[in-house]
Formats: sequence, structure tokens, C-alpha cells
Amino acid sequence: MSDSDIIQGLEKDLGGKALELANPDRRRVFLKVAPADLLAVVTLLRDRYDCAYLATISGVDKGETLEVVYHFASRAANINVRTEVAKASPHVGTICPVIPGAILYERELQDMFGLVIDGLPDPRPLVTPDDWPAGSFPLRKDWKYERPEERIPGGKS
Amino acid sequence: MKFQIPIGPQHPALKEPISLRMTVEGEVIRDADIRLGYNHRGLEKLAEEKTWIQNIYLTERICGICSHSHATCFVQGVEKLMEVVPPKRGLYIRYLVAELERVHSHLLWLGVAGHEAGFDSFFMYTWRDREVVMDLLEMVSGNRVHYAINTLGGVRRDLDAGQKAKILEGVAVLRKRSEYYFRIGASEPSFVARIAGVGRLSKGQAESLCAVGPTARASGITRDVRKDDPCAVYDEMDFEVGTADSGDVLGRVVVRVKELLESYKIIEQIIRKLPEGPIAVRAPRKAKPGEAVSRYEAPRGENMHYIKSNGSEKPERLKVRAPTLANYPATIEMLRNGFIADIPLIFAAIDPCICCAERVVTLVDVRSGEEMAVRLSDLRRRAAGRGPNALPKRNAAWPL
Amino acid sequence: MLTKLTRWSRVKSPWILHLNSGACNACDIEVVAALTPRFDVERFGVLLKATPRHADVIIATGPVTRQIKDRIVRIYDQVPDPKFVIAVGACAMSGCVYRGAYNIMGGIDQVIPVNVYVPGCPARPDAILDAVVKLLGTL
Amino acid sequence: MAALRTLLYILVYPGILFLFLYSTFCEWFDRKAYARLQNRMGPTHTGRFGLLQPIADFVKLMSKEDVVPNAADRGMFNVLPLVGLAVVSTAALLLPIWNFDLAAPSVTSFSGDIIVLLYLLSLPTLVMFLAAWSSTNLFSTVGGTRVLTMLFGYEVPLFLSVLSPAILANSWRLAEIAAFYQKKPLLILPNLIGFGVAVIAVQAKLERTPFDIPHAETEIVGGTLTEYSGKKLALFRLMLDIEVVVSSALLATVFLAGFPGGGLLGFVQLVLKTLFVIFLLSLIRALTSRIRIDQVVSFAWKVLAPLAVLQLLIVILLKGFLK
Repeated sequence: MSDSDIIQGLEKDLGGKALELANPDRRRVFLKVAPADLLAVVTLLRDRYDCAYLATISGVDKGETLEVVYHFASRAANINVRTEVAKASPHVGTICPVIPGAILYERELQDMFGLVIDGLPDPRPLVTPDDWPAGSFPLRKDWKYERPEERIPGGKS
Repeated sequence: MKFQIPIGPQHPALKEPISLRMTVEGEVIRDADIRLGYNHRGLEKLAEEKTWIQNIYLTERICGICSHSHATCFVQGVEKLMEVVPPKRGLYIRYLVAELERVHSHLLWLGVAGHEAGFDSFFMYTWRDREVVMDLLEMVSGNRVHYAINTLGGVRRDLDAGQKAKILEGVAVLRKRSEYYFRIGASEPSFVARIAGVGRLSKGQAESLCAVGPTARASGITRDVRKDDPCAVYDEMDFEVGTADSGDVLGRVVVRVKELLESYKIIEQIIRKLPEGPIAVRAPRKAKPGEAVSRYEAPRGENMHYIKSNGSEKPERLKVRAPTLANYPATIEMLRNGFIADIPLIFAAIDPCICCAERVVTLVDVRSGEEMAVRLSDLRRRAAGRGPNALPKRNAAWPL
Repeated sequence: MLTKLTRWSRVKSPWILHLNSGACNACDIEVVAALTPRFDVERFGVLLKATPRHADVIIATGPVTRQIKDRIVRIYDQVPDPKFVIAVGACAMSGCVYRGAYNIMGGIDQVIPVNVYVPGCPARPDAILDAVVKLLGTL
Repeated sequence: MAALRTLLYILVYPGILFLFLYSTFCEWFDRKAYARLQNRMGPTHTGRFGLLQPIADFVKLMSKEDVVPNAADRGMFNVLPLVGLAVVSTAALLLPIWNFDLAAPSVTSFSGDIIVLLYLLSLPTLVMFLAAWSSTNLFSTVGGTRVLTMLFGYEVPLFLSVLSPAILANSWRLAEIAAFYQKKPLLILPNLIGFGVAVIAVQAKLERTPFDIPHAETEIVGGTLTEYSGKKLALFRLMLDIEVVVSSALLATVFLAGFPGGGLLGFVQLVLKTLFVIFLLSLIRALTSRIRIDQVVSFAWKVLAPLAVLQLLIVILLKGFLK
């Protein structure tokens, strides 16, 4: 099932939903989808294109919008589904019912980008330490941090 | 009677800080709850402030045992972005060091599995023979761990004839020892009694929970990035993917030793087919805007880097997904209904590289907030008993 | 005479506790490698102990992450006196490559007093051995 | 004069001083053999060939700060190491080391002393459980329960296998049993099965790999002794070492025909035979991996107990045949 078959198949199946379809490299397919029909696309990919294996979910801060990229990997190629969400109301639906293994990566998005995942079975913070100030999301471009001041032992600081 | 045992952040079985909270009934584990975050170093934020070259040394230090795999994965992706194609000899040396690292990682894992099961002689012997491959790596790259042999557009050190002969001789010794360990790992009764039938993971569970690497291959899923998405070198090598379908710790031992024997074959083929020519090509300072997904078969599973660049000399976004992270949900499934004595063994079976997985954490749904006798796993505060909320003896709910 | 005897016994049987505070486990593997046949630490009477109660020397690796900071202090309190700390590897000394990240404190000496620093990324097993022997020499 | 001889007997020869030195020597021997089996050097730099290593450990622990968790049961926590040490050293007095001459038996050789010795040897296990229970650390409580569950496993096969040679020699007095086998050395052979079962059961009693589940380092941190440090830990380790010496001396007396000969020859016999048994114990320790607590109990009842009963059967048939 070479890259071109996948692309034709996706265009036929998704029709209007596929806003953008690109194949920049061998065995790499990028697909842009609106956040609303994310779940439908993911179920289609899992059933028809043997993408049951979700590698990871990456978040990208593009100034005023947050982009979420779902990396699926099948035997034939690596299919990446991309959605964009305004930073003002960062809400994305969870895909845990379709892919149980995705709970990890959605948890990270919540911690690192402040993206609210609706319907996540277990929304407790994970990556950030217990005493982490609420509302500060490290991987956002506009987030600044102050380095803990350096204490030279022996009082020679 | 249920109560919770904390396997605290600092525990002899786990060489790295991860905290497990087991809901236990007598000796049987009913539920597991993993809390990481102790190892989270904020690497991805740091990567956005370093240039491409500096990032090689950063990605290499994500994990000690699979340092070369993270560096290779990163360099592969950036070379795609910069449209730089490294020469054949450079690629061959890069994947030679990759296979040597897989050998040293699997031998290390065999020893740790033996140590967790209390079989210290097996641990001592495997680690003694691991020194052979560490010497080879030190000869090739100058350092026992963190080889820093990769650079954008190729490799930094060349191989001469003497080194090639030494590698072949070292691999011959290691092959003899590995067959000996294969017999021990699969036949020593007291060891097999500890690992057979423990931490069972069915193929369906492994599939749905996206397990990767030897953990998935031990449950019968033949998924290996070297076969599915081979780069220049691997499609010229003939090797097969070792799998087992028992889905327990014994199956993982078998799969890893099979992979060891396969790696020796690959190393010998690489050494024989090493082409002549330069080992590196100059790479530009800036990468063209765009994004790349690079995948690599690390000893523990599939490594994945998503690199996005905006044309400057610093990456706009670097997402690193380590294999251990993908195996955590599967671990929770394996721990259910196991014994307390099996926790370190099951946990060691996925060969956790917690420092790799530390950008994301997993916490599969335990009954929410059942803060029973023990608060969040602070092993030492309870042991010290000096802390304000030490548990007075009377109300330690204990069946006896 | 008694102090000479206790000094001799402390030099001859240092029990170590390995403490990982967010390291990339390269130094941890080298610490464990020091126990194996090639670098055998037991020749000097060094034993790897599981609980802080039994240990005298703490071998700490890794740049202290914010999450594990208070646990490191607590474990340090639990080791009975006389106790020593060896910071192994560049991360434990100054945070190495991760210096400046938002989540790390940048070295063990920001949290607990350190007696000996072992440079190297990762420090070689023989360097760690040399550090333990040098530390004992200063007793 | 008899009082002085008994005092000397208690304090010096098979008493505290000798036991202290000999048990540290045995610990050194065990650690060295275990290391050599693992292709390692083992302690070499403290004293000649590392001989003084256990003594260095003991003195260092004695000089360390002693921490008592305030949640622990203070009284019990402090007294237990002393109780354990006392129990084990009294057990050592019963061994037929110096009071071998049946004509003028000393105060500690009486009919039935093998039963008292076996009882005294099972007391340290209870002391370990109480130590674990009184230190209220979660891990030591789990370790404590494991100590007891294992006790039910190996105790019966140990008793059966140790008592079958006594039945063959039809007397319950250690000195007489040893004398019986010295006269007829050929009768040692039928006891070999019992010897195997006893060695494995003693390995379980001393909580050494493959039965070191109560203080399994990688599972429950320190197990029973997680909370102990400083002087109390030193006394506990000394108690465990003396228990190794006494158990192997018991096996040597019952299965390998005791320690005949006068003072010196008896001493040499004692050292050789106990070291042989200790070498067997460290051999088992090096070759096997730790097995789970439920496997220990099932192994004990499915394998050890039937073998011990078989040994009893052989002994009874042999006695009938010899009559």
C-alpha cells in the first residue's frame, strides 16, 4: 500500500473533511482536519488504514493558535493528523475511546500547553511537579521562567 | 483487606525515580498507579533555545543507555529538513554503533532482570561480558556511554582495519556467551519459575495499548521500525524480527536474546560491506522551514522525534517520544493480579528507561483519590516516622 | 585507641546508598557497573545497601528536579551520622546540559552538602572508585 | 573448679568470644566463596585477604548514630537484638564441642538436648518477626509476615530430617548420636537424603537466597531490618552470623559424625566440617534465584516434606534390619 494509494484512499473517504493533504517524504502523510470531526477521522484511520498504533501527540504553539498533531504509524506509512485550535478557547475532544493508549499523550498536552481535553478519563496533572503554579504552561512560547538562583556552597557565591 | 504499598521514588529495584502506588490485597496486586514527574527536566523547552548542533548533545543525554538512538533519531530528522544526505560510509558507521549499543543495552537488561529476580550470579556474569562491548564502543567512539559520534551530515570518527578486526573478534566471543545465557535464561528452574507466566500481556491488549519494542514482540506483534521504515542501511541487511507469543517475562527474555543474536549478524554484515569514501558532509547552519517525523528502533522500542523548524538556526518545536512511555499503560495491565514479589520483575521486564519517558507521564484510572492509609507515595516519610503525619501503630489497618 | 579503631573501621567498610535525582541513568549504570566483576567495589568493603538506615555514603547522581527536591532532603536526614555525599557526574555537579531548564535546581549541592565531586559525563566506574577511596582517605 | 570450667566453657570456648571470632570468620568465608563463584574478588583490602572485613563492619556499625523512629514501639525495638543474641549463643552451648566425653558429661549435655537446640534455633525467626512488627514501617511489616509464612514452610522438613539420624542412633543426646556415627561411619550414607533436605531447610531458616524473601532487597527495600541502624543492626547481623555457625555445626554433628578427638583435634574437626556445610550453603546461594513466597511454601510441602518422610522410612527399615 504505497503512499499514493493512501492519499487517493483518504481523498475518496474523507472528501470535504480533508482540508489539506501532503506527502513531503517517502512513507510520510500529513492530513489537516477540523477539530470537530477528529474522532470520526481517527476511527476511520484505525479501521481502514491499520493505524491502531498511535505513536504520540505533539502540540505546537503557533502564536495565536495551538496546533495538535496526532502521529499514527501503520506498517505501510506514518500518517499524521493535524488540527488547529484557537488559543482563546483551547478545547479538543479526547480520542481515548478509540485508542486507549492515547491517555498518556493527552495528559501531557494538558500539562504543557494548557489545552483542555474534553472527556479525558483521568485529568490529574502528571508531568509537572506537585508545587507547580496553576495556569503556567511551560511549552508555550510566551511563557517565561526565572531560573532558581544559584547558591554556591561554602558561602563564596 | 486492601491497602496501598508505595514503591517510592527512591527504591533499590528502580534505578530511577518513579513512584508506583500498588493497591494490594494480601500479596496480590489489585491496581497500580504510576506517578512520574520526578525526572522531568523540561528538555523540550530547553531544545528551543539551543542551535541544531547543540541539540545533538542535548538529545544524546536524554537517556544513558539509549543515548545513541536519540541522537541518531534527531540527526536523521534534521538531515531530512536540511536536505543533506550523509555519505554511505558515514551511515554504515552510524548504524554499526547503533547495533553495538543495542547489544550493550540488551546485555544490561538481562543482568538487571536477573538482579530483580535475585539471581545475582546471572547479573554478575552478563555485566562482566558487557564490558567486552563497552570496550569496543570506547575504541570506536572514545567514551563508554554518550558516544557523540553523530554529527549533522554524517559521523565524526572513522574505522580503520585494526578496529574492524577487533570488533569481529569481540562479536565472536559475545555470540558464544549469549548462547550460554539463552540456555540459562530459558532453562534454569528457579529463574524460570520466577519469570514464566508473570506479567502476562495478550496480543489484543498489546495492540490496543500501543505497546512497542520487545514488550509488543513478546506478545506476538511483529512490529520493528528497521523492517517497516528502513533507512539506507537496514534494507541491505538480512535479519529477521525475533518474536515470541507467550506474552510474559520469559517471552521478553527470549525475544531480547534473539535480538542479541540478530544484532551480531547485522554487525558482521556491516563490517564486511563497509564501503570506502568520506564519512561526513558539511551541513548548513539554518534548516529550511518545514517539519519532519523521524523514527528509529531503539533497544526498548520505537523512538520518535517530531521536529518543526521555522528556517532559523534553532528548532521551533522538538517533540521526543521514548519507547518506555508507550509501554506504561501495558505495564499497568501486566501488574494487575500479580504478586508483590513480581512488581520489580514486571517493571524491569519492559526495561524502563524512566529518564527517557519523562516528558509525559501515565496515570491509568485508579479509583480516584482513594487516599486510604497512605498518602501519595512518600516512602521515606513513613519510614522515618519523624514526619508530622507519621502513622501511629494502632490504626495501621492490618488483618492479623 | 578507640577513636583510631572506629576511624579504621569507617575507612574499611563504607556502605553506599545510590540516589538518583532525575539523572539520565548513564551515571547510575556506571555506579552499578562498579559492583560487577571488572571493577569489583567489594574489595574495599563497599556494599550497595537498600535503605538509608544502613548506609554511610550517599552516591547521588542527576540534576535535582523540582519534584524530587524535598525527598532528597528527607532521605539525607534519614542516613545516620557520620554520613558523606559523593556527587557523581556533571549533572550532579552543576546540571550539565540541563543547566537553565525551568524544572531543575542545577546540581546536588543546591539541596544537600556534598563532600566529593566526580566529574565526567558519565563518570567512569574507576573514577567513582577513586572518589570513594579518596573520600575515605580524608576521614 | 567445676564452676571455673563451666564459666570458661560459657565465656570463652564455645561461648561468646569464640563465637564472635568464628562467626565473623564464617561470614568472611561465605562472602569470599560467594564472590569467587561470581567471578569477583570479594573483600580483599581489609587485613590479610580481607579477613578483618566483617569485624570492620561490626565496629563501624557500633560507632554509628542509633536512630529509633518515634512511631516504633521503643521498648521492644531496643531489647530485641539482645534477646536474639542471647538465644543464639545459648544454642551454641548445647553443641557437643567440648563436653564430648560421655563419662563425665558437663552441665549442658543431657538426653533430649537436640530438641532444645532445634527449639532455640527457631526462636530467632520469631525475634525477626517481632523486630519487623515493632518498627511499624510498612515494608518491615510485609517482611515480618513473610518470615512467618516461610517458618511454616521449612520447619517441619527440618525437624524430620534432623531427627531421623537421631532415631537411627536411638538416642536424643547429641554427644551419643555423634559417638554412634563415629563408631559406625558406614551408617552415614543412608542419611544423605536427610542431609540434602536439612541443608535446603537451613538455607531457608537463615533467609539466604533463594529463600531471602523477608529481606529481599529489590522488592521490599530492607525487609525486616529496614528500620534498624547502628548498634542494634550490628547485634542483629552478629546474631544472624552466629545462627549460621550454630546451624551448620548442628548439621555437622548429626549428619557428619560430630567432632571426635580431644580439645585441639575436636576444634579442627569442628572448623572443617562447619566450613564444608557453609560452602554448600553459599554454593546454593550463588546458583539459584530468589523464588516467591507462595513457591517457597509449596516447594517445602511438595518436595522437602515427602523427602524427609522417605528418609524417616529408610531409617526405620534400616533399624529393623540391623536389629
